[in-house]
Amino acid sequence: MVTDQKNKINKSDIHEHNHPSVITYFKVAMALILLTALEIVVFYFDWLRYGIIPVMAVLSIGKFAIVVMYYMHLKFDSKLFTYLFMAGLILAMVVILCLMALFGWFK
Amino acid sequence: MTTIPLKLPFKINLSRPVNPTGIWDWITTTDHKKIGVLYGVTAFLMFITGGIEALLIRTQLAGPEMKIIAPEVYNQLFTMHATTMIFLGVMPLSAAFFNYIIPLQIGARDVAFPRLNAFSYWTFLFGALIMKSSWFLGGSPNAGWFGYAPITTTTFNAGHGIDFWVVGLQVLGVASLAASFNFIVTIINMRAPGMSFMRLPLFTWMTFITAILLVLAFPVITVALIELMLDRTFDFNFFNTSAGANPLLWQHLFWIFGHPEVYILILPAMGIVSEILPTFSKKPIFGYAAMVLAAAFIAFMGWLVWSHHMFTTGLGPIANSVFTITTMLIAVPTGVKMFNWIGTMWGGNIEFNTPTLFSVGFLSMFLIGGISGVMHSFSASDYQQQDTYFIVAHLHYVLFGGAIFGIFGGIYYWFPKITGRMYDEKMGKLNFWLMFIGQNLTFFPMHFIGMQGMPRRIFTYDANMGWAFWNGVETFSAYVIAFGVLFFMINMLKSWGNGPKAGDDPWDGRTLEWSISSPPPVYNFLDVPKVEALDDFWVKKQKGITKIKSKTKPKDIHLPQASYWPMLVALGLTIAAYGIIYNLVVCGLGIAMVLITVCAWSFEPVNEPDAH
Amino acid sequence: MSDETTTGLNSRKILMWVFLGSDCMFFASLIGTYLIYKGMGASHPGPSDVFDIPTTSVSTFVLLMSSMSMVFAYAYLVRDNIKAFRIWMVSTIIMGATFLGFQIFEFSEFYFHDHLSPQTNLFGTTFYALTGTHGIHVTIGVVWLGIIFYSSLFRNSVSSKTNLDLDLAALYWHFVDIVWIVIFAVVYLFGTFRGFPS
Amino acid sequence: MKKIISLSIVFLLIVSCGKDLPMSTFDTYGPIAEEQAFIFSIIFWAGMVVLVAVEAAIIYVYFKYRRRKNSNRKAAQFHGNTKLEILWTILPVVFLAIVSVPALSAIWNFATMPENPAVVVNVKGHQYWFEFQYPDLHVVTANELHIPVGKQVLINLDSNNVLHSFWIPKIAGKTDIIPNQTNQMWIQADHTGLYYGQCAEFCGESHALMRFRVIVDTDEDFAAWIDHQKTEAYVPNDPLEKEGYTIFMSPKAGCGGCHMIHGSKKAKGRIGPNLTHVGSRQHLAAGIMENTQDNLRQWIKDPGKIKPGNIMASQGAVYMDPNKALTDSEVIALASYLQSLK
Repeated sequence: MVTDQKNKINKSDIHEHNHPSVITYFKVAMALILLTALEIVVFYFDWLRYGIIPVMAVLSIGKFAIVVMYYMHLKFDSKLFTYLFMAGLILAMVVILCLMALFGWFK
Repeated sequence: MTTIPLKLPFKINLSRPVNPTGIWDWITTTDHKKIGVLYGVTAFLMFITGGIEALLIRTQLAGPEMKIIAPEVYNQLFTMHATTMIFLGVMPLSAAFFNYIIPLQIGARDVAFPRLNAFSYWTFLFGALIMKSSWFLGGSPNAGWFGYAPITTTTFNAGHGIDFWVVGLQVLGVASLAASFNFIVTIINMRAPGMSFMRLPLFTWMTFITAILLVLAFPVITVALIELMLDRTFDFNFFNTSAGANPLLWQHLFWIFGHPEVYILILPAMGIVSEILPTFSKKPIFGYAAMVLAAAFIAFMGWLVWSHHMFTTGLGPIANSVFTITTMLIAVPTGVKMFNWIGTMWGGNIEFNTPTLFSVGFLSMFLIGGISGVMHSFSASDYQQQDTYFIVAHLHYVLFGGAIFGIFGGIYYWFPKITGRMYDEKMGKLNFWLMFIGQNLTFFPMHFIGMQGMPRRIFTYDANMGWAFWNGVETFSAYVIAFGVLFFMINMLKSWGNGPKAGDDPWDGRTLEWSISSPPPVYNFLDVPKVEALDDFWVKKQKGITKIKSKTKPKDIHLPQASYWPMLVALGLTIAAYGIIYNLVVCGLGIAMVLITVCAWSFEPVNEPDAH
Repeated sequence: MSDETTTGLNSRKILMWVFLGSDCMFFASLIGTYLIYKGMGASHPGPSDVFDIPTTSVSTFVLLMSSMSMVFAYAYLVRDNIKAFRIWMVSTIIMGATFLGFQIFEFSEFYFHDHLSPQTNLFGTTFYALTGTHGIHVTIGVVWLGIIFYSSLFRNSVSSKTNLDLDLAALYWHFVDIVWIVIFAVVYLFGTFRGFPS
Repeated sequence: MKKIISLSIVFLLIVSCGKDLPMSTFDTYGPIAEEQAFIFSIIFWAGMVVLVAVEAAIIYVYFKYRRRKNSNRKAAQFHGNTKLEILWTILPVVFLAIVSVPALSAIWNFATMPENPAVVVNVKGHQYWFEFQYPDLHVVTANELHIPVGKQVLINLDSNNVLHSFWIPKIAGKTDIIPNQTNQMWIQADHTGLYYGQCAEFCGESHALMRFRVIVDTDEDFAAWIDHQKTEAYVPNDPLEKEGYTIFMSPKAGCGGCHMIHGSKKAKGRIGPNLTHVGSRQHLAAGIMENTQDNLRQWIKDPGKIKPGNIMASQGAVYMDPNKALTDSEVIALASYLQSLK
């Protein structure tokens, strides 16, 4: 079913020796759970007021980053993948921030 | 004919086309050259329909208070003219060059995903047909190619015209995205050994930058179109002003896409000119690295200027100042490119033929468009120019005098490679001069009447406004352009069949496509070339290294095989698109067809292991 | 066609990353729309009228865990441990489907109980469009993983040699997960945080 | 400043041959349009210098280095010149930095609204006409904007339908009219007279026919005009006008459902233009024709023919229902009544 062509994979594609072990994946998952729990706890700290924005941003970006680095292997793979993805990601953030500025979010 | 039974959850047995002939060859082909020709011919036909729409517009405006075309039809005409020229004309004409030329320039036997390439073509064709079928199905879209909300909502536009526009553009977006994904990967991953990024021909570079711009810009317009589609079909509130929506949302999303789109239109033409000028000047391009950096900088800045299309929408002085400055900055890398082209010709031995005429025409016309662009980058004076014929003049200098001149130059330049025959030089020159004179007499007076207060998108004007004389001149000259294009068509048709044999390297070319026979064999390169320098072919010719006898036999080269699936997936998309307009059940069937055919596609090997 | 590529990287994997970069812009436009319209139009029902953070926290947790399960499946496939691979695949698919179940529950709750439909107000419009698009992404992911699992079960055609097929699906799956991380923070948590001065 | 502007007009005079150009952006009559034309003239002349120089370079190079027959000249082989390239990168930056100073200051000048405007006007964009409300003076009119000469006028722009754009080329550049977002601009006219305006943002089928006039009055004329606008509508005595009045107010024709005639009890609509003093206006149907008996009759007879897609033609009872259609004599009566509303 899956074809011959697809079977011919370049050696460089199999990085299992580079890839982290199952234990590492599990640790990452624990970190993700911890960060999510922190998010939910912080969510009930009403006294943070606007301070919640940086706190939440740090926590979410942390989760985002470790998923991308470990689960999506960007930390171990070719830098090219990082560049291609980051081009879209950074531009996406710039566009959202520009739009928020234009619609008076930071006044 | 070998049959490959596909055991799938849903039991499909379709034999794979093996060495199909005639029309089935064209329908199932995955050869980038054939797809390139299909793209080019289809896009050119669309360009003609867009031209006819333009002539009708100009005819109505020939004099004051004319009543040749009804206002509603006029609005549909200018909407379709712009939509056609941008999405069905210039973009796919550029894509035709990407398809045909890029693998040849980087020394590849095909693109990275041949079937995706075929899919891109069929989606483009069907998208174009969806768009154009609106003329026969109750009227075309009538809100301008920019489709500013809320005039596109059902409250103000109940007919189906806008629906055709919404789904048509989405289908065309899928086509463009598929092609761009393909070319990004192809240019990254299919380069011949030694073809490093800084040895890529400039046309390949411009394609690469264009494709990156496109994959980042099209999602934005797709979201905007989906939002509008949800509004129109399911009564969402994105642009429903009575629910408190702000119509500027559309304008922002549209121009976040729309400004990079402008560079998507012009960068390929810049790339073509950057191939033609060194070839015929017999000189290397002046400042190769600067040319690449300038283009990259233009592409990057293209994301930070979009609100200059919206200076009059009340963004406030801070936003207007910021976007004025960023817009002005784009003039700098554009200037660098202009000077480098002049530097390329300097001291050269320039052949005076049709491709160079179009290229030099490109430089001089694009310069005018660029300067008028700087004029309205100043938001303070743009308050007077926004939505007047001054802008119409500017954009036609950039897109007609720029992009179209570049593309026509490219067609003449690569015609001998693609067909193996030489075009008629005299008729080519006649074509150029008619288009050049027509272009200037049509679009230059628009600067005057724009500053004299004539707004865009008006189907009539009063005699006492003083705009009548130049409008008459413009209409006359628009027909001169049409005659120029007519001579182009005659030239192409005549030369394709009966032109003198061109030979493999008629221009004493610099890049790899000239090192193979004309037209290129199906496998492109018998031996994948080893690249050692920028303009490798030229350098090797200078060193006296000519063709080496190859030991590879053509039959040993594995080529991507024909497939039905790309066309069938595109067909499914088309059915879904019509379903959105007329009947959601049909839409569901179309989506189901897409899912099934995509699965079948992914289970079909690129090459059958046992087939050659 | 030669298997050798210029960069030595697999073309399909490059394609996947370019697609994910492009999809970032897709979600950016939707999130941008949501943020622009936040607080505009009729304010009720609004985020704090409809969201139930504990429920959504659970579904967020499920999606995060499905990502972990996904990497496990991949790790075992690479080591040719097909049995473990299948177990983790099933678990990933079930967790993905559970997330979708939560979303359907949530939508019907909002729709029938809180009377929030896409037609109600700008919040309804932007919320359903954003989370619905994400839900469609998850659905496609579940179907994709399902097809790979089917191939492994009935066609025995999945092995460490074909790990790239799974790798691509996994990349997509994790991407859908990280998009949810952003949506959860921006839409749910910021939407109902009571500390913002009103 | 005027001199610089007029210099740039020289080039336009060549092409316009002294023709009357009622919407020319060079022929300015107010400080805003003047500053906009001044900014344009700066970039225009700067652009001309670049244009001529570079075009000359392109043509020179193309002809000078063309391939000649029977010549063995070889092309010079060089790849670039770093010094030159840096030079032609930095020169434009400096050039643009200089010209941007007046341009940026002008942006702030236009955006700073007058603190004590002489008049405030709320402009409402409709498909396809302009409504002018003077909130402080309690006057509502349509398509003909009266302002006092030499005074700052604050304009609030709003729409309850699609986008429009408010533009008086000789007095000020345009600002868009956007639903759910009230934009502001200010204008000032330094000479009395009649000026042309037009909607500049595509707004539908008859976008081209959405025009208006600005009448700049002396202070006395403006005050008199305001006083007159405040009065109630004329009540007709002439039999023909009276007949028109009866038709206008009749439920069968239903004109009053959309149109306001101040002082009458039956005409209280706010959808169409306020007709209280329609007879005193110089033009009809958003500035597309003179206000004459004949034009008015044509307009009342078939507004959809004169201005396709307008709401009166598509929703007015007398145009939708053939049984209610106006006879020629009714049209004549209506026209004479409306003309009497001076």
